[in-house]
Amino acid sequence: GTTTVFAAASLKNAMDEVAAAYQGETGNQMLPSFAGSSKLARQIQQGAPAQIFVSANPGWMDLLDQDSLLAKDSRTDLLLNAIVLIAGPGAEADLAIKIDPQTDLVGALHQGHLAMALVDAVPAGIYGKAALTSLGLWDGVADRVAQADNVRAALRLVASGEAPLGIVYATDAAADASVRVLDTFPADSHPAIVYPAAILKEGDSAETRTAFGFLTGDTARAIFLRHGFGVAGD
Amino acid sequence: MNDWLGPEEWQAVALSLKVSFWAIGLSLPFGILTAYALARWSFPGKQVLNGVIHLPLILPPVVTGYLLLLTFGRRGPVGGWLEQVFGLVFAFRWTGAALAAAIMAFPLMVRSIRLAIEAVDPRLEQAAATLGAPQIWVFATVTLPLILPGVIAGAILGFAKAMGEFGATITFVSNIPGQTQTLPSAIYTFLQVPGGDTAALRLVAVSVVVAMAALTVSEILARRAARRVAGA
Amino acid sequence: MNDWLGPEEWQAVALSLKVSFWAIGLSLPFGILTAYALARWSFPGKQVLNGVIHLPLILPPVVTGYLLLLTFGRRGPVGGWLEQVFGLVFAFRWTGAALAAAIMAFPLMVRSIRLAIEAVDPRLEQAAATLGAPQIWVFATVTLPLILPGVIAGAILGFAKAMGEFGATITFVSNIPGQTQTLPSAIYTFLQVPGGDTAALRLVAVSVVVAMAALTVSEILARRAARRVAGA
Amino acid sequence: MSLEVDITRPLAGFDLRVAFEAPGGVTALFGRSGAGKTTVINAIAGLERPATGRITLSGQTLFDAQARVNLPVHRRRLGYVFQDGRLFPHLSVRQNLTYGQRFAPRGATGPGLDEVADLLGLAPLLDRRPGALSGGEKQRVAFGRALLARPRMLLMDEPLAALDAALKEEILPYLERLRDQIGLPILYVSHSVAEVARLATSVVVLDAGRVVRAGPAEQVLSDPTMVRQFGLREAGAVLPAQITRHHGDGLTELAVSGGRLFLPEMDQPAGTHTRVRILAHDVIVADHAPLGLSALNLLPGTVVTLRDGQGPGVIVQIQCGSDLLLARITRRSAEALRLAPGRPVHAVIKTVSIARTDVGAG
Amino acid sequence: MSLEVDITRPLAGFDLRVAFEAPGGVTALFGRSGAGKTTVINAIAGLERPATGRITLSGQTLFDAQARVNLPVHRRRLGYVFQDGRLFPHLSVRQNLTYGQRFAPRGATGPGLDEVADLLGLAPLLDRRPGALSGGEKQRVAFGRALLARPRMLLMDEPLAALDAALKEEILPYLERLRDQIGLPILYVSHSVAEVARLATSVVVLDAGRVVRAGPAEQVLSDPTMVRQFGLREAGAVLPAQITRHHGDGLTELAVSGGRLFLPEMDQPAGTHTRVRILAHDVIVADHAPLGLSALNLLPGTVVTLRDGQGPGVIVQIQCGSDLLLARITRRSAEALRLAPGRPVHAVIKTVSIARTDVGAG
Ligand SMILES: Nc1ncnc2c1ncn2[C@@H]1O[C@H](COP(=O)(O)OP(=O)(O)OP(=O)(O)O)[C@@H](O)[C@H]1O
Ligand SMILES: Nc1ncnc2c1ncn2[C@@H]1O[C@H](COP(=O)(O)OP(=O)(O)OP(=O)(O)O)[C@@H](O)[C@H]1O
Ligand SMILES: [Mg+2]
Ligand SMILES: [Mg+2]
Repeated sequence: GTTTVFAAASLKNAMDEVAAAYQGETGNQMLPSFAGSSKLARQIQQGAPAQIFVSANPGWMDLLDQDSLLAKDSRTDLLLNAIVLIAGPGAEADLAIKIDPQTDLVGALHQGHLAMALVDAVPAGIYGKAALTSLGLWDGVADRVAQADNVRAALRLVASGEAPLGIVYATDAAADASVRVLDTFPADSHPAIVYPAAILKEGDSAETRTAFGFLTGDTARAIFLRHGFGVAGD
Repeated sequence: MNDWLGPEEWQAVALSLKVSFWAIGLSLPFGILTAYALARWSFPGKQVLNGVIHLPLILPPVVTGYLLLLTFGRRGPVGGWLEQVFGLVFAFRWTGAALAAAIMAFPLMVRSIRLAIEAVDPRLEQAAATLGAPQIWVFATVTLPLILPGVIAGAILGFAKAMGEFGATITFVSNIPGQTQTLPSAIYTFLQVPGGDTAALRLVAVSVVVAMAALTVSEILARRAARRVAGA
Repeated sequence: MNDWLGPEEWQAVALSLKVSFWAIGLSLPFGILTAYALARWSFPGKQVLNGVIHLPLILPPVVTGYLLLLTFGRRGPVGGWLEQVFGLVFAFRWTGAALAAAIMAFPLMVRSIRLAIEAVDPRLEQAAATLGAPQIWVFATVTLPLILPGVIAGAILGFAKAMGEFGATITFVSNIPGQTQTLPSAIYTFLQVPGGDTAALRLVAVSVVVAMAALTVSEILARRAARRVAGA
Repeated sequence: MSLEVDITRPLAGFDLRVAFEAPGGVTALFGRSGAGKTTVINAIAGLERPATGRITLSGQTLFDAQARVNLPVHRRRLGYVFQDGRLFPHLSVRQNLTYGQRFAPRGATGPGLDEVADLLGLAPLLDRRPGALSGGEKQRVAFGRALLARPRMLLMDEPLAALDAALKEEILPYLERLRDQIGLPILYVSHSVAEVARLATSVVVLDAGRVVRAGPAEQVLSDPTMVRQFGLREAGAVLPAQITRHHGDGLTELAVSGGRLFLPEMDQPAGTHTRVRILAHDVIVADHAPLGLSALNLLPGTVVTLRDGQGPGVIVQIQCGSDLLLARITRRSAEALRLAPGRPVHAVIKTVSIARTDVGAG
Repeated sequence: MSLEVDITRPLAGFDLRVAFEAPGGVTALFGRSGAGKTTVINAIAGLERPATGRITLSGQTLFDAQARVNLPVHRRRLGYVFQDGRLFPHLSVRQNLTYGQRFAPRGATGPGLDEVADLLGLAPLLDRRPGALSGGEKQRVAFGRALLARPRMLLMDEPLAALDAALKEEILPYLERLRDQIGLPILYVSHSVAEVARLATSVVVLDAGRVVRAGPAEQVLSDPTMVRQFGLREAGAVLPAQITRHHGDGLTELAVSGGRLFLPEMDQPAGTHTRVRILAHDVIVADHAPLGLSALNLLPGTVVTLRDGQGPGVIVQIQCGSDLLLARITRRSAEALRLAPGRPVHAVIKTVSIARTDVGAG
């Protein structure tokens, strides 16, 4: 059989590996469909033929929960992530910044822009804004923030040098050699960055349970870790 | 070559071709009809029809995708009815991708064809009528051959659009490899992850090659059709 | 009305209008020139030019946006040069949004205009030449008036596309409220968050109204231009 | 077969208001440029909609503003040869010619493609496209196309204007045959009085959107008050005649009411009734029967009226038998010959002055 | 001002190969439908590119295949009246007419808009669009438009075919004036021998893409071997003449080499040199000077040749003074009069037979 997993786009590399491992182990297929969490959630609301949903933020999962579309008790926080401040070729080469309420972000930008994902819409952006706000830095940089439609685009802005600094997931930053991480935002400066996973009520079956178990199991956990994610419960 | 693209990527290429082909093939007659109606008839609600056709161009594709999802989804009013009555399912099938592509390409197709129709000298159609030809025959034997370059242009423009369509498609039918993952969705997915850029570039190259081939063929066809009209 | 949309949303509406207006206004002459070249001249690399123009239609908008970023960004070869020589900056400015919109709309514009040019009877242009008019004057006084419906159609199609353009724009110039946050970016933003649907719908309504108005005006203009040609 | 037209069509700067009847045969619609000929013919074909009025063909209503009848163009089955050709540019000459064939009712007879192509000299052009034809060639294709659709009536808008004299000479007899043998009624727009005189059985004269004269061709063409419409040079009389003999030297002898005429050889057998048009300026008036002249035709008669024209000319109406002949001569000659109503004279007409174009089948 | 053309242009199924010279004045390009007239005129205008050859106008090379010269159309300044009108549909009649004005060189003179509009009867139509014109009206606008561009030469492709006789009569003298007073050379394509005879100073006869005869109008038109080209009915001679007197009764007396002629009143003053075309079928041959005839013109002469035509006709060439007159009579008459070379005869010609169309300025 085949298990369709709706997963946030940023999980592609890791999920592809997990799916391959799953097939190797069970002979069954795990078919991931990657898109923005908001799209996937709405599709699930419209009866998408998916069995498992991995969201990039809890909000959409909450919504499905309210609509009673999740299989009972299946929801779990699958992954953790962190956001980091990165610098690219557009910033001074020896720039070093520690994130605290005194940080002179605006000065470090040199009239340039701070690349983030959409601060009101995309999880990475929401987390970033929350962190900056709690550190009291948001108002200073608000009008220097360039919001990309996803975190990869924000990363690309920094990597290409168009924006000197950016705020992205640690996982993305780690995989791109042309940017360097200046600092990680303190975990308490923003809500926990979790990727909840759940079985969908309509897709609940023994096989789905198996697949879900694999997803939350040790093999998958190792893969996720290798891709830089934190794993809940660690 | 087989090493160059993975099987999933080949699947995406094949699916995109299939989707675009059916999207344009099936919507072309409607496109011609609509263009003809807009160019030659006057009827109440003509402006509204014209507006509705252009909507997919105006709205962000995501919005079109959502509207499709709400309407043609399994739980949507039209989608549910179609499934019950005809067993025709769009949601999360390649057929849905074709529907999305067709709707996104429709305004481009209609505009091209309509312009061509408006350029046909109605006096030639009159001449055909005086020879006893009923309107439908006049259309098939005079109007249609004369607008052929426009129809070809419209179809290819539509095909190109369908090949590149992404926003509405991924919103409507998701991004399930082998089922609804078209070339642009695959490109999108690669762009979302670290290290996916080269894979994305490969797919971009494929779509450029396919579209350029279609374009070249269309130019040749259109030129041939135009030369026929010019005589010699 | 002012209560209905927030100030930021009004800003987005105004910005989208501004961006689309300049995008189409400035690219229209190039569109006409390109269409004319493709329709009437033959030169080496014509097929390549034709292909390049169609690329934005074929490629996922994100890719186009990214290519724009690499080319016209401050560190891009063209962008850097333009900044140094003309002080013209696209990156993170509304000018960049206009550039993106213009490039995305260009193939639609060119196709419309080209079809119209191909429908002009070259014998009329010949007649003008025998009266002593140089080619450029013939173009301005004979060809251009005759293709006006096509130009209007192309411009409005382009305008509609520019109003709805999102993918390339946000990739190229991001979303900076008041500077580069266009209507579609705003709509997209609302759609990303649970419960943002009604706000998105309001903006969709605005963009539909604007585009329909443009469409209606264009229909009237095109019909008037066509009637002039038909005589009476 | 009779066409009745009674319509109005007001345009800015031009107001059309015509009523006439085309009783079968060839009806010529004659009038100056801008008189409204094309407008009338378009209304009959159904291409323009009159404001008010009726058009009927053999009892069938084609258009009736009051009864809201407006038969669609393609159901009228009127073959239209347009003033501006209107060939289908994407079809070959052959395909243009045969376009209407499939819509011809099964019973309809008429010439076939080969016959028409031969007649019109189109055989070598059949595989060309209209873009590669000369002006005259296009017009011939348009004519053949209308004919092959087997229409109930032909509408021809200056069909021969673009053709050279020799081609006209070849096509005119064919139109006569259509009229006489096939009985195809034709509404024929022309500027050429010669063509009209040769072909038309009826003539409708239009002027500025009004019918100024309508009636049988002989009457209208011989009407001295119409001289201005047709032009002085084209004034003349049309005489009914009957072929009596074919002579060995290539002359045909005809009987007219006032005597006999020698004409260049005609095809029709002795006994055939025909019409002869004698232009006023081709008639010489003599006060006696002259001898030693190359002119073969002498008709004795009596002067009926003298009408002064503009300039130095006088139109003399001469009663020859039961027919009226028109002669245009100088006032000086009229005075020298002391012409006055009642004076007996001889009309001298050269045989070769009566061109083949001026002799029409009955 | 002289135009020299020597070009080839092979097309599928039609091979054009012409060389001729248009020495100024009006050169008529005469030929049957499909002979290649439009092709030649297009090549001169620069709208079609000959395969090989040269075209020069008053020494300026317009086209030279070998030297790779091909002057762009708009720099040739040749006014072209197209066979198919080609009015600008989006411009008013006025705008169509004045389209070329701004490109006329400063020094160029010629008639103004008002004059042209009056002449062509376009004044009431100036604000219409071409779509609202009749066929003849369109053609008149096309003529006016070419004229107002002040060209160095006019190319006219059957410009009068769509016009009625009365309009032709109004426009022809105007063309004569262009030729004589303004000295504008004209290349004139026409099927009408009458028009050609009236206007042309030179004639080039085309047949199937070849020049079969070219030369001064009098010679070509009076050439009995060309009868077949022009059609029997149009055979005739063109005589140089000089106006000697205007009589009170509306007649004008002219001197020709063989005697005097009376013609309907002419505008030109006594002394003017002009040309008179006398159609062969309008000439009666008498073996004595007849009396009591309404025909005023008697020219004594001697028979030069007799040529059998087709049918019952004979073409008699008569030496009248230094000119050759053609007469077309029946063989029967020729025998009755015992006509033979050397026999003295009288040519009888009606004054009114010589239509105004057949009298041309110098
Ligand atoms: N749309 C229009 N509006 C105003 N006047 C018009 C319109 N169409 C035609 N006319 C006028 O109507 C008159 C009759 O036109 P029509 O074409 O019937 O003439 P015609 O007799 O066929 O002339 P021709 O012999 O020159 O072809 C003309 O004076 C023309 O200017
Ligand atoms: N593109 C072409 N290919 C082949 N033959 C052509 C082409 N264009 C024209 N012809 C032929 O060339 C010949 C001359 O055409 P042209 O138009 O010069 O004739 P014309 O003398 O102007 O005739 P008309 O008096 O009928 O207008 C015609 O026989 C025509 O069929
Ligand atoms: Mg007409
Ligand atoms: Mg021609």
